[in-house]
Amino acid sequence: MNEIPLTHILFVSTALFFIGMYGLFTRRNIITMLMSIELMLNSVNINFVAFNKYLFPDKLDGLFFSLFIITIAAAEAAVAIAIIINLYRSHQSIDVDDATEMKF
Amino acid sequence: MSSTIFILLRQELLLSLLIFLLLFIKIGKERSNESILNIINVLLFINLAAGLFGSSEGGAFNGMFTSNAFIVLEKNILNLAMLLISMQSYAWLKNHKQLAEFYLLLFTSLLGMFFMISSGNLLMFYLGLEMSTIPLAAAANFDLAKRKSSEAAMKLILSSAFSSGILLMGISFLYGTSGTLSFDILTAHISNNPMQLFGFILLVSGFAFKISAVPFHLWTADVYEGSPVAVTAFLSVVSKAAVLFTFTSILYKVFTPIATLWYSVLVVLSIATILIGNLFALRQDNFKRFLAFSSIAQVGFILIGISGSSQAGSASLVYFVLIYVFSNLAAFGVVSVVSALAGKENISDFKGFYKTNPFLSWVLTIALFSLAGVPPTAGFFGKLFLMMAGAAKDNYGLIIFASLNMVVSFYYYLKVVKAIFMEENETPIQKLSIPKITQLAMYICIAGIIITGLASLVYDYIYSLSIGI
Amino acid sequence: MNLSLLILLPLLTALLILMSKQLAQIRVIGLVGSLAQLGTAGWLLKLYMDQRAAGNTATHLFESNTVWFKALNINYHIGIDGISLAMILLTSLIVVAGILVSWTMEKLSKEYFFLLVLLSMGAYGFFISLDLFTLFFFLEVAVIPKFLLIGIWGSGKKENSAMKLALMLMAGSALVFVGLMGIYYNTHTFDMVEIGRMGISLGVQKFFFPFVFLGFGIFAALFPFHTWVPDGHASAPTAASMFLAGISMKLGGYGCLRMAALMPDAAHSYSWIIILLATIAIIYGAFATMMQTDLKYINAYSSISHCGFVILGIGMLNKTSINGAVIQMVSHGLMTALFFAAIGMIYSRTHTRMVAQLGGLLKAMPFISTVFVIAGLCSLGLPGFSGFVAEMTVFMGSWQNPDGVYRLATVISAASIVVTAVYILRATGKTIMGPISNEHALLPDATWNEKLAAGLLIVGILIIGLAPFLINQLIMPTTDFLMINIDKALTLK
Amino acid sequence: MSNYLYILWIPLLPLATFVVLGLFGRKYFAKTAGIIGTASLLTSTLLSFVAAKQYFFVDGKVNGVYQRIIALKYTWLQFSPNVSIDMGVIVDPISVMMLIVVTSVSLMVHVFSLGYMKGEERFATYYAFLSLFTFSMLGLILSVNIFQVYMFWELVGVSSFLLIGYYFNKPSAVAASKKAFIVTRFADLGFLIGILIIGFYGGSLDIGLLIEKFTSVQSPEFISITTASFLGASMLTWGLVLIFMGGAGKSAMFPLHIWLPDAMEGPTPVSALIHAATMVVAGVYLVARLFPVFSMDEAALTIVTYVGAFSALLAAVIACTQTDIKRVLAYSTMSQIGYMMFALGISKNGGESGLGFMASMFHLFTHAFFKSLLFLGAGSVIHMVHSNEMKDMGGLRKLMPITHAAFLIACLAIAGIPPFAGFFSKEEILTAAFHENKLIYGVALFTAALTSFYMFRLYFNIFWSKEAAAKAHHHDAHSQHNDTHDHGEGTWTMKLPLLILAACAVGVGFIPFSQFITSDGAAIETHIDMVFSIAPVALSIIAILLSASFYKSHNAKSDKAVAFFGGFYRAAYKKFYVDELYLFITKKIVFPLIGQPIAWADRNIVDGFMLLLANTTAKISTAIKGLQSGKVQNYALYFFGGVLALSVLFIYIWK
Repeated sequence: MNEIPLTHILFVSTALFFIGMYGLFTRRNIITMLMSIELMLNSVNINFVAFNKYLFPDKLDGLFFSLFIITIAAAEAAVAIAIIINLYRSHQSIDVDDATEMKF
Repeated sequence: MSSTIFILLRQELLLSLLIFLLLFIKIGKERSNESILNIINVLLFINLAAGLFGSSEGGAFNGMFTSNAFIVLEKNILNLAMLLISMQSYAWLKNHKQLAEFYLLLFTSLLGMFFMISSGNLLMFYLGLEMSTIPLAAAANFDLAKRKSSEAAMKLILSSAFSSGILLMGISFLYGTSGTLSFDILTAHISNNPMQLFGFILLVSGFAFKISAVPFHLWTADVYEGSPVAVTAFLSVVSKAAVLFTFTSILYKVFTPIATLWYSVLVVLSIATILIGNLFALRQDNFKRFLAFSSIAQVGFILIGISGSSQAGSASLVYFVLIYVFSNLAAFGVVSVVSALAGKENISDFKGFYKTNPFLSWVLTIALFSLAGVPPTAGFFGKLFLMMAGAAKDNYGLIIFASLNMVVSFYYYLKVVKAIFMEENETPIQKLSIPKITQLAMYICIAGIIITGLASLVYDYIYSLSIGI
Repeated sequence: MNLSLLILLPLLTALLILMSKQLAQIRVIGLVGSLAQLGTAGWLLKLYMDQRAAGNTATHLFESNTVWFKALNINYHIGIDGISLAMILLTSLIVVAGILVSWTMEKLSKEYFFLLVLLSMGAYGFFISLDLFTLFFFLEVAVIPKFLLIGIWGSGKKENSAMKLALMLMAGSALVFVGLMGIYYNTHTFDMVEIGRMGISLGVQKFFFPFVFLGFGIFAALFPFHTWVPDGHASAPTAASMFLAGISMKLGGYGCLRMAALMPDAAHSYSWIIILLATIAIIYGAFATMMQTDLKYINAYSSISHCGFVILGIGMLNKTSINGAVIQMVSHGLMTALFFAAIGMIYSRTHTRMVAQLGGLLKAMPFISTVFVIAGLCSLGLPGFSGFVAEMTVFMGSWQNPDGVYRLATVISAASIVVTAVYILRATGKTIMGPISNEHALLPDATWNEKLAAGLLIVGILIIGLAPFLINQLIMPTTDFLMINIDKALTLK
Repeated sequence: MSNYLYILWIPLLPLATFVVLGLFGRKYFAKTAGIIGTASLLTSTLLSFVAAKQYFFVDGKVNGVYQRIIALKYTWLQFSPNVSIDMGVIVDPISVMMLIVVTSVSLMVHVFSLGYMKGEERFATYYAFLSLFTFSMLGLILSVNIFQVYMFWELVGVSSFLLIGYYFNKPSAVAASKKAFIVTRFADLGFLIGILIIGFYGGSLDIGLLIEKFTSVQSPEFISITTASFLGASMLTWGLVLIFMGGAGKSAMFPLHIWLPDAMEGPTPVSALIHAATMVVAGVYLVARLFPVFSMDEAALTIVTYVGAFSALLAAVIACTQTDIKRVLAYSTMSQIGYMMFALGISKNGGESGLGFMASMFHLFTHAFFKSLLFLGAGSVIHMVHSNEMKDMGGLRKLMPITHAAFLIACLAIAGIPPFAGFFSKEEILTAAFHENKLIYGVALFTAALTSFYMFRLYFNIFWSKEAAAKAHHHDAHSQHNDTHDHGEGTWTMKLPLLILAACAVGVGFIPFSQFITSDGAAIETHIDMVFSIAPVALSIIAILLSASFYKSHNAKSDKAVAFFGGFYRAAYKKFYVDELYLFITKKIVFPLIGQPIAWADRNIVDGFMLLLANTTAKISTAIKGLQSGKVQNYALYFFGGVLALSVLFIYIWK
């Protein structure tokens, strides 16, 4: 079976990254926004793994980095969810546009 | 595994010890807040003191963790800031149920910063960064009841997550083009490779977000306004300072080959930051928001200093940060006392403040003068040295722009002074009784503001430690 | 003698004032402190004269140079020459007078005196420093006290005036700072003496001179940037007006002079602009004064006109004119302080400064009226008072320059003496002379402190006016030296 | 050359008096001030006579020529190595002559004022000011340095200002004092610039040096100043004309004369001293002082001549129409000074042709006495009638015989009737004019006739003209009533000066003036040519008779004359509208067209610009506040925008 070139993978990851970004910009539901961010992070993971596998197979920096990213992302998500819950308590909504009290 | 590693990591270890102690206090039997606060302050003081003794040069975990006198100094400054913040938030925490958690969060974040500052590796740097950011998002939400607080936390966590996404993208590009994560090796691989440059851009954007440089600053004001004063102070002083230190060291250490490129980036950023920061600060009435924008403008000046990319540059950066710690924390101290005891956070509430609280008024005034850069306060020297460092590049347009913007910034700082001293108010803030320890903190700040500037040995010491390109 | 004493004395006084409790204590400390300053200044004069008599031909005496910020080659380098000594004497005299005039200041008296003394400290530091950085440092030290003094104790739309003043002065110092940066990065030192020795390359001078000169010019009420003067002076409390016009405007003039001496080529090539602005300031200020109806505004605008002479003298760049500029600085300082003191005394009694509402005060308060008239006569350049000496020296100096344009400038500025006469006599005729209104008829005359203050200033004015050779003796050698440098620079081209 | 240093005391004594009275007068010498002032002045008068005797008769003459002696010279203010203001004492014929005039007239006035100003509230201040004036005038006379002249010039001006404004709560007095000061100040501007020019080219301010340099045609200074020219006139002309402008201002020459009549608001003795005898002749003295230099420049002298002549004529015409006796005297003063001026103008330097110079000085000398006499006489009249208006007077000759006699003598003197003093000096002037310039001679002659006409119009209106007598009696009774201590003519202190001055008015004409004071110091022979004198004297007598027929007894003749002249009379009565012209220029042009626009522009344009800056900043900051929308998604969007911007920047700078 023939090798998939790195560029393809990078293309996927980039696409994923911008999809995530688009989601972040457009979705009003904070949870969804969080998920979009996760998408972005995952695209980064793909990058790391791909780079590691294709360019520098002798060392494992990339893999480790992606592992750490996953972990951190989890932690981030946990805190974020907690905050969102609290936001819901105070605002009775998790629509991002309802939380625009502070401006200008 | 020799014992040197303990000396090398002593500040981090101490801090972790503190964190564990806090956990024990939390699960241990019920104590009065006062006693806990006193214990913590004492511990923090020890923590600060420990940093001052025994300089340490070298690295650990094969280069992931590096340390030297300069880095130790930076960490000490952060410790000092932490101590002052905790002393000043006494009045607020005195009757707050979850004060242990509060300290847990801040300490964890501080620990993260330490690792970030002395990181020798992109991975370590990233870990430190996140470790310092995520707890802060929680801390921003510390007033669980307040709507603004949760909104602020939401904004912080979302945008910081986004920015770390961007940052990581950048790091991945750097990794992809150089195949390494450790700074020392990376330097050798830095070239004009466009992908690498794009990665660098993303990395810089991540930094710019953390130090809230325009146009990556927009979260700042809202978060500052929403979160409790103590957290705001921490955000505006400690976290900003830490990121600045790291940013400078990475720029100077790692990206030296493309210095000319990032010089122009810094110039553009600083111009935008000063301008926007000033223009927004002009209109603010909420004190925290006002300080947020003013601190954005300050960052602009700091960027000018960094752009000098010389020994004087990094020295003036650290020097300014030290002064900034004193001045900004003095201001925040007054604000936190007022908001804790009188529940007022607007500049217009400070009208006629001098009649009722002369001491606080003077502290605030001196702090503001220092922020504005009026002699004989230290802020004057700080700002001037930053600009001098920047002027070394013979880019006088930038200097002219900056010095004229200083005039604008004078306007809004003096506006507060005007409110305090000159304007009448039918419902002035009543006479406040300040906790002794907070008072002490304020005295320390004032002393710092006066001495750090006039006593040149401070600057000379920093200069002797600092390194340029 | 150690010049730092001039900074330490006010500092000490200020601290003591902060510690002291009630008004009586504060003002006594203030008075003693200011008298100590005056004494020191006088003693300094004596030592200086002795040194000169002993044949010490060094440009600066009592020089001391200690490293301040080693890394940046910033030194605390102090020393005085004739010009700075003259300024120091002026300052000390005005400080004493100002303290005396504000003897009965009840509102926040501690802060008031503290700020006054702080301001004077800034002035002393400015005049003694030979290092551009310290110069700049003290220049800005002197700004903020003004803001507070006007804003807190002022009258009328004080906040705006204070803000305007502070911002314009800060803009001035910002310009100065840019210039200093330029000088620093092209000479790698802030030391004026050193820079004077090594000189600055022409291009650098050409580029940075406008910054510093305009910057200091704003302090000295140079024509388009003078608008802080009327409002500031008018809103300020009496002593603050005295300090403002008597001391802080001199900071500007002194700075301009130093800068012109530091960058002679640029000063020479821009001189026509300087002279143009100065001439405009002189005649324009005079005419604007003619139209004022508020005594303080009258004096403020006349200050613009008079400070124009200082700039003119500097712009003409020859020995006599620079001498004149310096004498004019001292003279204007004393005279305008006296004027403000008199106005303050009148205002504190009649509670109005409007010329139209006053009249015939000579009947009710002969002393104050006499002071007022003396100040007026001095400012219209009557022989026997300092104004005459100063203006005539400036005229003689500027006439030296055979260029037609400069001649014209001289004639126009000379014409201002007529306009001055007009507005001074209008003010005097309307307030001091003429019939007195009933509610003013029984007002009390000056109290001892006011008499003392006015007396001091008048003595100063008379000394210069009757025996100008004394001040000449003090200034001449210094101007000679300045001119040597300037001429050298100019002949090199 | 013997020592004249003691002359220094002549000005210093009045100065001391001024200081003492000025500082402590109000408290301690409220009553005795007059005595003190008079005593000190008496001393200086005696001193000046001693000086005169020593100079003229003992050692002033060296082989037939009176020397210029510099008794003292002290560098007061050094401008540059050779240009400096020196304070000094110059002793030469004219300065000594002026010493006599000033001190003696001033002494008379001091004595007169003892009675006249009695009971004034600010008695001490009055004497302090008198002493100040005397000091400044003496200083002016003794100046060795042209700048010293200027300084005392200003001081004289200010003391005159103070004395005119002595009744400070009288608005008219205040206005007059202001006018006097400002007008003369304007003239002094010319003087100052003249000094600058002369000083610049002469390379010195010392009068002696200047004369030396500018009188020798070869000297480089002279060449440079005559070759340098501006608007077609040589710099020398400019300098001298501007200096003369100063002189004209002080001496009330047309068109700078407008202040003099108003100056009569001051106390009458002051008018006698300042505005008749001493200060107003300062201009003449100035020209005389620099006469050698003037004589080198034809143009300047011509201007002096014609200005003088015209002023003489104009003033005489106006004087015929005025009804305020002091104003009449003021205009006659102006006219007489015009005489002196053109006498100088037509003169040459040195020898017989210097007759005009000598004549002018002579007339200055005699005029001082009879004119101050006239003023003091008028003063005692006013003192009694409490009015300046002719219509309130009349038939006073019986009530105040001494005054009447003195006044008559003075009138005869000024009318130039032999053997009174005025005759001799006027004769000299006319002779000089006759030889130099026929036109001027004609004018002079006509003016002389006018002079005697209006003087006697004054005389008759005051002392004869029966109708008004009753009114006068009533006034007399009135004055009797409110001050009982003296009768109508005032105390002996007021009479004594009249007598002395009358004696002078008769006597001084016989002094062989040309022996002492000439343009070059060498004596010249003058003789009164009877044939020549016929014309002027006859004219004067006719004029006197005419005015007698008009005014001796009240009748309609004068009204007819008025009607005959019609418009011209009205114009003259209105002083030919010169005042109105000045008012128009100041009130309608300077204030609204220069002052107000500038004041407005300063507030609205210059200051407005600063305000604009501030406001624009504020506007911008409100305009961009939308940036901070509060929507976290926008923040992220801007973040991304920033990233893109940075990338663009990189692409831009990336090589």
